[in-house]
Amino acid sequence: MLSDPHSPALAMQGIGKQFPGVVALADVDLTLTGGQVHALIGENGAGKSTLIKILAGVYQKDSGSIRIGGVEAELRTPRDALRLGIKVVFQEIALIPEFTVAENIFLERHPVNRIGSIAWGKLRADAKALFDRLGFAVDPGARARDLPISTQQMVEIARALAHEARIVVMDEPTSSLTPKEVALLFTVIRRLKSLGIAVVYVSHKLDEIFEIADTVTVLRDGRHISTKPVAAHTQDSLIQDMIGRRIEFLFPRARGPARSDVLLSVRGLSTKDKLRDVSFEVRAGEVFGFFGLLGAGRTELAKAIVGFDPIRSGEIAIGGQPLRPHDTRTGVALGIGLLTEDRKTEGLMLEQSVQHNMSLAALGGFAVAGFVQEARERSAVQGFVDRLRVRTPGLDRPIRDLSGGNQQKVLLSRWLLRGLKVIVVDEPTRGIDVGAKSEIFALIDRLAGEGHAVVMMTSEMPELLGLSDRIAVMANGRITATMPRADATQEGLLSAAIA
Amino acid sequence: MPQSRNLLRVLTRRSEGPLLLCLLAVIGFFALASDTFLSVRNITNVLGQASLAMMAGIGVAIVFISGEVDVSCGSLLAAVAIPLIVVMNATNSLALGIAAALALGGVVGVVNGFLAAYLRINSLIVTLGTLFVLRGGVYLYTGQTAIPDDAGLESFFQLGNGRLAGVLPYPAVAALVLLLVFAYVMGHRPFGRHVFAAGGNPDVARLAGYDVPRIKFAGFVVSALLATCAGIMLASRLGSAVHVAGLGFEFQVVAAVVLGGVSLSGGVGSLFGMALGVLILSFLANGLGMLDLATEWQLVVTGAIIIAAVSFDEFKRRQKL
Amino acid sequence: RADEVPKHIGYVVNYATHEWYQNVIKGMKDHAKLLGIDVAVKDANLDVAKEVAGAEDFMSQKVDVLIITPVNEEGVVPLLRRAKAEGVPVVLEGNPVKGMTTMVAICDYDTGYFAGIEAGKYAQAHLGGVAKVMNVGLPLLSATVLRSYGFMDGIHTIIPGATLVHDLDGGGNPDRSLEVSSAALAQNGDIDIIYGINDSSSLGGLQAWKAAGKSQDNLLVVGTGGEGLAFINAMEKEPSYRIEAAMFPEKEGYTTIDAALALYNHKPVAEHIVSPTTPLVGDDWKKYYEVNGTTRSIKWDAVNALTPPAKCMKTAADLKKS
Amino acid sequence: MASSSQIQPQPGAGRIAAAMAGQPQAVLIVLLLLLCGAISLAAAQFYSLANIIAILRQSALVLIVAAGMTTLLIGGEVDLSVGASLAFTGCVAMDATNRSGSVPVGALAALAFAGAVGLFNGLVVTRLRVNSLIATIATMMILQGGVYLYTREAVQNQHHLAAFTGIGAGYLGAFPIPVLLAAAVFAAVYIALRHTLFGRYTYALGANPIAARLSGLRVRRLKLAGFVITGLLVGVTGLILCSLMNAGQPTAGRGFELTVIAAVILGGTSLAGGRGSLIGTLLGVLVLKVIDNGIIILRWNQDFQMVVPGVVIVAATWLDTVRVRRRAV
Ligand SMILES: Nc1ncnc2c1ncn2[C@@H]1O[C@H](COP(=O)(O)OP(=O)(O)OP(=O)(O)O)[C@@H](O)[C@H]1O
Ligand SMILES: Nc1ncnc2c1ncn2[C@@H]1O[C@H](COP(=O)(O)OP(=O)(O)OP(=O)(O)O)[C@@H](O)[C@H]1O
Ligand SMILES: [Mg+2]
Ligand SMILES: [Mg+2]
Repeated sequence: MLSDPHSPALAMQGIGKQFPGVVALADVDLTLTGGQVHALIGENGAGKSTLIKILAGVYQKDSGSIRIGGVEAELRTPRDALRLGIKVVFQEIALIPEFTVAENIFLERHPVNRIGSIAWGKLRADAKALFDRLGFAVDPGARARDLPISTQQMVEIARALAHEARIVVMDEPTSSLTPKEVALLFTVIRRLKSLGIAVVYVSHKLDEIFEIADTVTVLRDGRHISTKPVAAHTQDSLIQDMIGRRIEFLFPRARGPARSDVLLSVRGLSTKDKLRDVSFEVRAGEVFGFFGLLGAGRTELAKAIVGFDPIRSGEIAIGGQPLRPHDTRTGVALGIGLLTEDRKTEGLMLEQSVQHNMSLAALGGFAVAGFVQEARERSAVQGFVDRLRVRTPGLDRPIRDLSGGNQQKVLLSRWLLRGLKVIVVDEPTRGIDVGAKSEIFALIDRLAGEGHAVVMMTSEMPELLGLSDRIAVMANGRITATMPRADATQEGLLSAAIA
Repeated sequence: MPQSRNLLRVLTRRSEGPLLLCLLAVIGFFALASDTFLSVRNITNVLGQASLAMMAGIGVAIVFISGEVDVSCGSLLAAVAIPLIVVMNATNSLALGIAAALALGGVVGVVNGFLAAYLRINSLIVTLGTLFVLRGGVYLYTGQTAIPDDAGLESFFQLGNGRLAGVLPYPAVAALVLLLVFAYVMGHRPFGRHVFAAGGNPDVARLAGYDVPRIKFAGFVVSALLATCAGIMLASRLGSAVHVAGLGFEFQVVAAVVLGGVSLSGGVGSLFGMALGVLILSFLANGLGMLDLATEWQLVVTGAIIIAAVSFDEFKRRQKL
Repeated sequence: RADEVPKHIGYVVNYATHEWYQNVIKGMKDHAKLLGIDVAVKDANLDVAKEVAGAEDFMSQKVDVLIITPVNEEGVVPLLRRAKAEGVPVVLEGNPVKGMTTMVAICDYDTGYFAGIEAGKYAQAHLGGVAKVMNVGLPLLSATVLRSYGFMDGIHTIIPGATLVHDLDGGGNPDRSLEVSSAALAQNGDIDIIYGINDSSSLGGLQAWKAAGKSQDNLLVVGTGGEGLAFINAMEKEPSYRIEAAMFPEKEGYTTIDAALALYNHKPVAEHIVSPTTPLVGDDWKKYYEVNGTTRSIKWDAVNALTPPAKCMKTAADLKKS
Repeated sequence: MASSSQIQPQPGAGRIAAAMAGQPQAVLIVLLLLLCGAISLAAAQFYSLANIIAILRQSALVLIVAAGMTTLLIGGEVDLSVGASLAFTGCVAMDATNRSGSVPVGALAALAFAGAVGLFNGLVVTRLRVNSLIATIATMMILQGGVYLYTREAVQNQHHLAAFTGIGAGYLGAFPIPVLLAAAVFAAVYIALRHTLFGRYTYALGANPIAARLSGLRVRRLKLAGFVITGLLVGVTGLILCSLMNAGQPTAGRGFELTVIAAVILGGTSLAGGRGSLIGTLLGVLVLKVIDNGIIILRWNQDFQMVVPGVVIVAATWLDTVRVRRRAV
């Protein structure tokens, strides 16, 4: 292929894309240079993923042109994009659940032997070598579905790097990674840069942008707002570009101190797999944060205390009432609910409307003698859509059509609508833009202020430090330290997590 | 020993362990209960009888794994016998007859695959439609009678009725060979893995650059061709194209395939599991017949054992988690 | 010299749960028991592949004689060849097969034919000599097609102007017969005779007539088979159900065992051993059957007194010619 | 917006087509109208009162069970034992009425039996966690065998109660009783699916069982309810069919499950769960039954009763996917 060495690695010009009822992109430009990291940011629903999917051949653009290495490119299918050396890490994790890690890595091209059989040995060895090179510690023989979501995300990243690429696109690659893995990822990205590869980096975490990006393009409402070197931005100017206003406090705190009544008490909790003798109490008005490294057992703890996963021993009490029998129905009835970390498989009903997704847990409250009073349901749902600024063309739209961040808001509203004593949130801001984040933080703050107890599992250290009253650190299924926020430092938390 | 550990993992990961136990239990029980059951003659008989469902089952399992459904095999069994017998009667050539049967089977596979994979019509609907259309077509073409084999070729007779070295029926040999070939393809050729990927997560497969419709299409064609092989064997065993052949065959095959642990939602299953499912049902039918049990009891017992076997399998799988 | 008695007879039946075959098996087992023969039954349940499997299993169990009711007559040709190779004598029941030694069967055409004659007479006496027929048939089997042909031919001997208004496929099932008859009666309700190739078909037709709200005053229903209690019940209670072409399944089973015995002893047997049938009009059934609660028993003397024809007027082979 | 001016609704046919495109059951409605129109033109008997009643009565039998099946499929399960259960239920109903001499007792027996079959299916699926497809194939076998253990031959009507005959063949005013029963079942299930907690939970269950469980839904009990409801509806149909045939027929109901499922999926209900509508099912039943009837009315070879529905099911589903895609783009 003839390509002009002076032309940019990729030039997307005047890209437009419509979905029914939504203009996802209108006249957007994006120009990439080899060896540079180009950040793409914007609110939830701004059109970032849509732009990337056009680049990946998943969606077809309605208008505009794409040139790769100066040559006009036709991207009709993902295969076209792969052939042109475009590798994408998609926002929604995309592994074959039944395949091993190694096989997922080499999905695009299985190594084969002379007679065309898959060379399983080579496959495993190559995967191992790749992980060693990247510094990821993952068993290549493990099945993808058995891995926690953070590991899946790393596998996903490794997959994009397994073959040669000229352009690597990462759509929110760090949304469920812990700081350690983020650091690892950045090392990898720097290596890509040094190889002259152009990188597109999408994230809602602004500090990451400042750390890794060279150039930033901001989208808002599907329109191109600005493209500047990252050095020309401050945090505030970036946010200003993104949401068209300023955010005063990312971690607002309006609530008073926690009260004395214990809403959640967990005593000596152990499960078959991971958890060992976990005990803690959360009071009304308190935000109780959990920190831990990948696989520390936070997700498992969250699932156990709401009654979803079975427990082997221990006592869980909500508002003084024991969670017995140990199931979610009792849990919800006593007033505990979980916002899961895996939105797609454990939260969303993709084909169903925004309204039905949001009202699921609260539906009983809108029913009289078993009949759902839809007018009441609708107005309640509309209330939350307005309050949380959920970007949706309508309440009857299938939730599949919403951007990831907006889906998350709907799922959080599922519990807010229900009204709980204790709300457990596992990675609540995964994939959520700064504006929405501050709204969600304000909400969590208000929930606590209203006397609820909030249990928060998050890998975002700033969130943890900004929002929690107390922080527990988990390692290997045990709580290794509990401390009030005032005593917590990043170093302290990390050292307890490694213990 | 990494090698033996891998083997162990393969054995425990797949769901074949409990199924194998079930099969052994069935065989053990009938060996004790009936003195005619455990003879070479009877066991090879059953293998021959199971071979039809086994051949068709391979194809159905592949389609299931690719995330689609194929229930058209029952009518196909009857339909392919018509070109086979008609051409053979006209030309006195077995090869031409088989070619004609495979041609019809291929066309049906192509139609199923085109409608389901490319036009993206729900495959249950497509193949249910094919099931009806083919059966009706057979009745219309034959005027609801069987077409006898007038050529009387010895090779045609031997195909379904003869035995390799006088022991193993040829249909069983064919089924076994096909099983091994396709188990190899599904486990060790890129195509097989593409099928698993397309069923396991079609979006991912597409993003990985696979032509998912083509993979699914291929599955339907393979399935129809394998059902055609079963149909040819059956035609030889019946010495004619029988219009009522294979009524309800699709139920048997689907039951065996699902019993064998092949998931209806795609991406999961093994051909050996499917084969075990077929064998369990075949030995059960044979053994219950040996016990001289009335049909009604046979149905009741088979139904109960299917439930028991699947819940045992489920239970084992859960324990492992 | 007394006959040698086979120890084991294997019977592969096409559809064991059907009432007709229940009574065939009953006739077989009753007769065999007196002779000290063990009869084992395997059911093909209308599946040709299962039929072959059943016969195969019997051969590996080394039965002395094999009896087969073919699901389809063409489908057992290879089976006969294999049995011959293994030296197992085979008696066929129901349908003739190329290369067979002997078969026990009723004459389906004749059965329909004589019922047709009775129907014609009835129509002359009670329906003003008009015969407009709805045939609830089953094209799937040559035997049932023959019955329908026989019936129309029989009725034509009495009423030459008889017409076949509807020729339906009721699947031999009561519910399907009911459904197709309902549609047919809606299309054209101007009939006065319903003929069913078995009792389920005739009763399905009659129920459709009743469901359409029609009176039975000028209607004649003719059933075939006499396989269970249903026809007796209908003849007792339904004013229009006047004629039944009885086929005596018990007798058929009985005769099959006799044929098996003869084959086993290498005695000469006719290629087609005809089992008797006769039309029953009105209360005639009481001559042949006795009902006790929910079981019926056959009156052997009366049935054995019937003389079957030596040869059928028409067979499946004649169907193919036309 | 250049594109919107291109799809300006044209007057007349274009506008109707555009309106239809937004209607989920558009294809089936058009198909049904076309079928009825074409058959009526060719054979006027089609729209005779007698025939309409015959069609409605046959549709009623299928629709009642299909209503239950729709609920089950939406919840992500399936029941293949309905045909076998139908036959058995008829025998039980007739037997119970014979013994008690009371129609209510017979009806109760039918409902109790079929409901128990549903309960059994439900327990096997929810407690033993057997895939419902295979569990109900097994139940189908057990029932097919069981009915012959229960009765060797058709259970005859020995009670001669007029009320019993009325269930299948009777009228209330101008309407056949089975049709009224079907209408009542349809209305009840329609409301249940659209407007009650049960319905909304069933959709949720089929769409995402984990989310349903996390939201505190009684997942097992919901599934169980789906099976029991389907069972009870089979009971109603069994009773009607038994009355229509005036006997409990162990051979009845062969292939009934396929007809029911074909109608439900023709109506657009997804096999994957979480999606479907009862209106679609109603249309699906009518289309299939009109075809069945039309072939006899037109005096076509009855073998077409297999071919035509096969083609129609595929074609209708294809047209519907095309319609949905066109709207989405
Ligand atoms: N398949 C689709 N059908 C209809 N609308 C869609 C579809 N995909 C995206 N949209 C809409 O297009 C807009 C842009 O969505 P996109 O996913 O590109 O946002 P995003 O910038 O990636 O947001 P996030 O940060 O939440 O991931 C949103 O309003 C979304 O609702
Ligand atoms: N679905 C699953 N099946 C099997 N094992 C699992 C599953 N999910 C998690 N695990 C295992 O349980 C352990 C705890 O994982 P968990 O997800 O609870 O950790 P975590 O602290 O929440 O980590 P993360 O940051 O990844 O969310 C991990 O070692 C993981 O391998
Ligand atoms: Mg996005
Ligand atoms: Mg986690």
